[in-house]
Amino acid sequence: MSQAIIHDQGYRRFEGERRGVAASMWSLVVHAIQRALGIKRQFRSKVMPLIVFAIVYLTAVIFVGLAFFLKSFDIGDAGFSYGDFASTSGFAVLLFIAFAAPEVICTDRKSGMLSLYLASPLTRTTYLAAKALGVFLILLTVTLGPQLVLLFGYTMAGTGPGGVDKFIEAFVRAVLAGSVGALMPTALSIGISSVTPKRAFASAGIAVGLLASNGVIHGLTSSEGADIDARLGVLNLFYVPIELAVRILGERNDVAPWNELATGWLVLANAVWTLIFGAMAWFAYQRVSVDR
Amino acid sequence: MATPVTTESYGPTSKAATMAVFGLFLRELATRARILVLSSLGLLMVLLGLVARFSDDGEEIELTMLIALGLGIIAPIISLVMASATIGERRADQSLVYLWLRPIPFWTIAVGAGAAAITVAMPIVLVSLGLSVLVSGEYQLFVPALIAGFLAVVGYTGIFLPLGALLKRSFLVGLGYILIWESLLSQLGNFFEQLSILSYSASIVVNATDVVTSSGGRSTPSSTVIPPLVLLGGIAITVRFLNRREID
Amino acid sequence: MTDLIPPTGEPVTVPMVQFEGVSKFFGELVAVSDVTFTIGEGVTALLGPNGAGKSTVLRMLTGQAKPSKGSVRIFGFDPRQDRRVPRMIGVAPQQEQLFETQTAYEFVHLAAVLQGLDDPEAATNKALDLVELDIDRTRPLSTYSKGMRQRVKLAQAIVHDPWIVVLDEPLTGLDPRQRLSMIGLLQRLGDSGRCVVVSSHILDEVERMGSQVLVIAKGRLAAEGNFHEIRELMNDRPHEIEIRSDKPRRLAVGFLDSGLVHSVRLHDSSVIVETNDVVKFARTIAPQAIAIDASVDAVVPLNDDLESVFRYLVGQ
Amino acid sequence: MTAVIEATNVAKGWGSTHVLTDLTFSVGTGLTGLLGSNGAGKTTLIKMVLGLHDRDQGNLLVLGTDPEEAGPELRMRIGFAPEHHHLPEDVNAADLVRHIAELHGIPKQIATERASDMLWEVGLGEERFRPIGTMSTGQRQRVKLAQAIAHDPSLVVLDEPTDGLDPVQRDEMLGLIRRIGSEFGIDMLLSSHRLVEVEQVCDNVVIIGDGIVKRSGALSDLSGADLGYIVSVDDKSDELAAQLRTAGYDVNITIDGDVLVNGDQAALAVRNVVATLGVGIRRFETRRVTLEDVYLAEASETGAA
Repeated sequence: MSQAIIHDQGYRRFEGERRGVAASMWSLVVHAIQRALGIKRQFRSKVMPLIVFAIVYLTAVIFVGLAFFLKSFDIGDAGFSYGDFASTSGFAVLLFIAFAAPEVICTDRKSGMLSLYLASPLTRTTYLAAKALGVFLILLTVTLGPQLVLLFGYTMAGTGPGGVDKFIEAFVRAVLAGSVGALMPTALSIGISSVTPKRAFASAGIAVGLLASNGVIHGLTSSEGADIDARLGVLNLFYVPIELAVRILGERNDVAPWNELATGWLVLANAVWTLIFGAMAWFAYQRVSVDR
Repeated sequence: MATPVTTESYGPTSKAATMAVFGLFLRELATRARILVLSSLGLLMVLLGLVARFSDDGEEIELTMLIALGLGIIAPIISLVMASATIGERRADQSLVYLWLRPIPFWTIAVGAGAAAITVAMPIVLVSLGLSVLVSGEYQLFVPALIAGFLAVVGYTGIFLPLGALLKRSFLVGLGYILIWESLLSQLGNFFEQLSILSYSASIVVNATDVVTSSGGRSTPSSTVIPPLVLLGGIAITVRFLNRREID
Repeated sequence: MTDLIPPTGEPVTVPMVQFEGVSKFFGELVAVSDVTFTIGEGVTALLGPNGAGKSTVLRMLTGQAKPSKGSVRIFGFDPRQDRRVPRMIGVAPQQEQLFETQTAYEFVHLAAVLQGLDDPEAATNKALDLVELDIDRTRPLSTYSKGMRQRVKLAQAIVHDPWIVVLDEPLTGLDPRQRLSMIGLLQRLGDSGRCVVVSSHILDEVERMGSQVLVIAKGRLAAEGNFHEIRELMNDRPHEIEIRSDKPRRLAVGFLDSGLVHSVRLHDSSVIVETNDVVKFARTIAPQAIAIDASVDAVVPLNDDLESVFRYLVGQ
Repeated sequence: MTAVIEATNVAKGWGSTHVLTDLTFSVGTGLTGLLGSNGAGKTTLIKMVLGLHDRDQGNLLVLGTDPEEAGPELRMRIGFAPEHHHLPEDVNAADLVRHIAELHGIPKQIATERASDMLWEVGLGEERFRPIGTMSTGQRQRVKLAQAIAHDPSLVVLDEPTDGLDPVQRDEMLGLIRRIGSEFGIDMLLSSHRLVEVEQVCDNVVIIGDGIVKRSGALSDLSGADLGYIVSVDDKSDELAAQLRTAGYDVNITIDGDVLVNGDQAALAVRNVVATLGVGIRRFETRRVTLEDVYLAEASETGAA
């Protein structure tokens, strides 16, 4: 029989070493991703990400399945190429763009979390940077993830790139294209979300903004008989990142204005839009008051 | 000792009450940010007029854009933003009590709010539709576009005013209504089409041209009468809400 | 009771506020259960723990909420049906939101207009002066602090000089000085024949108002009336009084002999007695002390304050 | 002993309005109450302590560091509970507290343990997995307190921690704060409008007004001075006052009708006069300077609201 002990249940000090600001930022990144994907939240919050995942990953899996069945098929001819996928999954990705940033940005202002965050080791800038990284990673799950599924699937089906060096090249292209597909939309959605604490307004603003600029620019540049400069395409907020991703994948959309627009303009457009919306968010957050 | 209370003491005249409510909401709605954002939406409409101008089928293109974008998206979204931000917003932030607890009939609140929403939404919608037509050069569409825009704002306000009062997520529901009900279900056939504001406003412009389209199909008289009736119905529902519901 | 003059006919005497068997259910949840009371002129404090149903009672009083059972009458009118009732009452609700784009002046002025006042400008200025709000006419309410909002809420509630003023937690967010002036203002309103109903958690301040109280606990009415009188009624709960003296032991013996005291606790320089007849006992302290040449350095009732009464009534 | 917060000639304003003009004070260990009228600049001061506002001039040291220069590192060791009750509705208390602890540099597993510990400490052990949206004001205040202490800070700043609580909840909260301050050895800065409350739990106070420090120091030094006796009788208080006055005592009558006596052997005189008059003593005690007296004296000197 051992000696009887009554343990002290009092306050315990934390004697360990505190992690640095970088770790604080990373835990905010993880938190943002969990929040947007509905992890640790009720089922209601999981519906939206599940639908989007279902659309993009199921499509990718079906493409791969077809490749297995029709051993001889040429993915390019069949319209199943990496670039084709990037273009057609654009609308599912748009759902995510319109939903993710408002979910992780606007709610903090409405729910009072922002005042707790700013009283933590984060600053306005590091807070925003962590949130942006979170949104970027969330978008990567739908811009890069399915591409990798395609790449590995096609390779296993025997229709993928032949040889290790080709595979590595395709892999690098997929990563680059996925990142490009997520980068400018991250800036845009965070920029728009930073001006309102209302999630619905931000989501509507992003969706309407993307769709409307796509509609108008597409309408302007593709209407027959109209003689409009292809460079107007850089104003198509929705398609500018997608088209650049498609080109990184080694393909190109063969419709106006893209068939006439040089890749340099696309790179520039992506960079400039990213900077503009990034600056918009940064300035908005330097000024936002945290009474709540 | 207190002096007696008389039961004659009552509130302001209905006109004064309506005007005061109208003035309040007008100022709340007409913020620079809101007008700028919504006007930029209208600017798209004007830019699309350019497309029509440079096309061979100018009239058909402008007509389609008037219906699909102008009457189908811009007018309802602007009406939604305005109408749901009146009573609905005040209910959501619990400040509605400062109107509800006044000795005024409830209809003055509903009418004042509806009038303010229409007053702010109307110029943005009419200017963008009108400018679009002028830019496109299809001048014969000018007057019908204005009338259609007017009726669209009136009708949509009639829907979104009570929607805002009744529902918490009125903005999202309203957006869903515009994008799903009005745009998709109304293409399911004649019966469903009658249930969309768009079919009435679109008919005004369609009936003014010889173009054959899938939109429209309502007669001009019914198109003129139904949207105002919808507004009246919407106000009635709002009054009923104010009468029956509990106010925070 | 106040006289009410109908447009034609003789004045009738009606209670200002009357609750008759009022219950309120939210689904299965009983928020307020079978409550009956009347409130007349003067300040009445509505007390109770959080979640006990205070706000629900106030919202039924103003007509914002509908009783599930029973009737609420304001000067005999049903506040859910009769649009004249808002003319008779002024309400400052608990929520902080106002019409945020307006200035304080515009907000109160709108209230004055909607009340149908003949001179809304004068009424607005008067109300803003009464609540001691030095207004900046260009500053929107969205920039106002909690304490300023409280005063704006009060101003819009009294701008039409109503007979009944209902205030839900008007003291929170005020600093000590503002609280004192708010209490003074409420007392003056009560003294002028208005019926002022205040819910508050700040019991020491309510006690200062020396008001009538209405205690709600667990959805039911636990007590009503002057709180000193309520205290007197609580016979099953003896008064505890601490008497500090240089001879506590001998004093204690004397008190026990008097028969008014049924227990004493001795400390180094004080004695704590329990008595049910506090009035009689209070008169024996000084003579007892003189009889044995003991000093009386302090006489402190230990459970007579509103807070003790409140704790006892709400059973916590 | 090093000061927890040390301010020297701190000034801060926006544009032409000077909220704080010249603030000099030093806060030692223990619980410190921060008092001041609305708009006196309490919030501004708290934000400067947290390193969220830059000051216009002066020196400020918090836990020995300048918040302006090392804000993030300093905030690692500070806990903060804001005044507002807004918290994310659909997050459960344990997740929120753990998240905030992680942000303050606590490794994930330890943060999870500590979040659970702290929620038990504040009395929310059984509710720790409930969404905050379903919690009452009292429970939210406790969640706010738990998230402020979960990362074992050296200094905790609480802004109106008892706002919206009923008397029973308030006492429990004050008990918690007192316990955390003394037992846990965490220094605290507590802003409050309830002077009684500050008197109950704090060791030191800082009173600010008109942009400067009006009074600061140990609570025991500021209040407690003897003002004589206060007597409340059930009848004839006028006669009591008159007789005491005749006997040569300094007598005043308060607004509540109580008699304030000062002078040599006053207690004895009161005992005798009360016995002669045959009235009952409701209350009789020494009247000491309260924090409210100190506060109101400072406020009325300037007449500022």
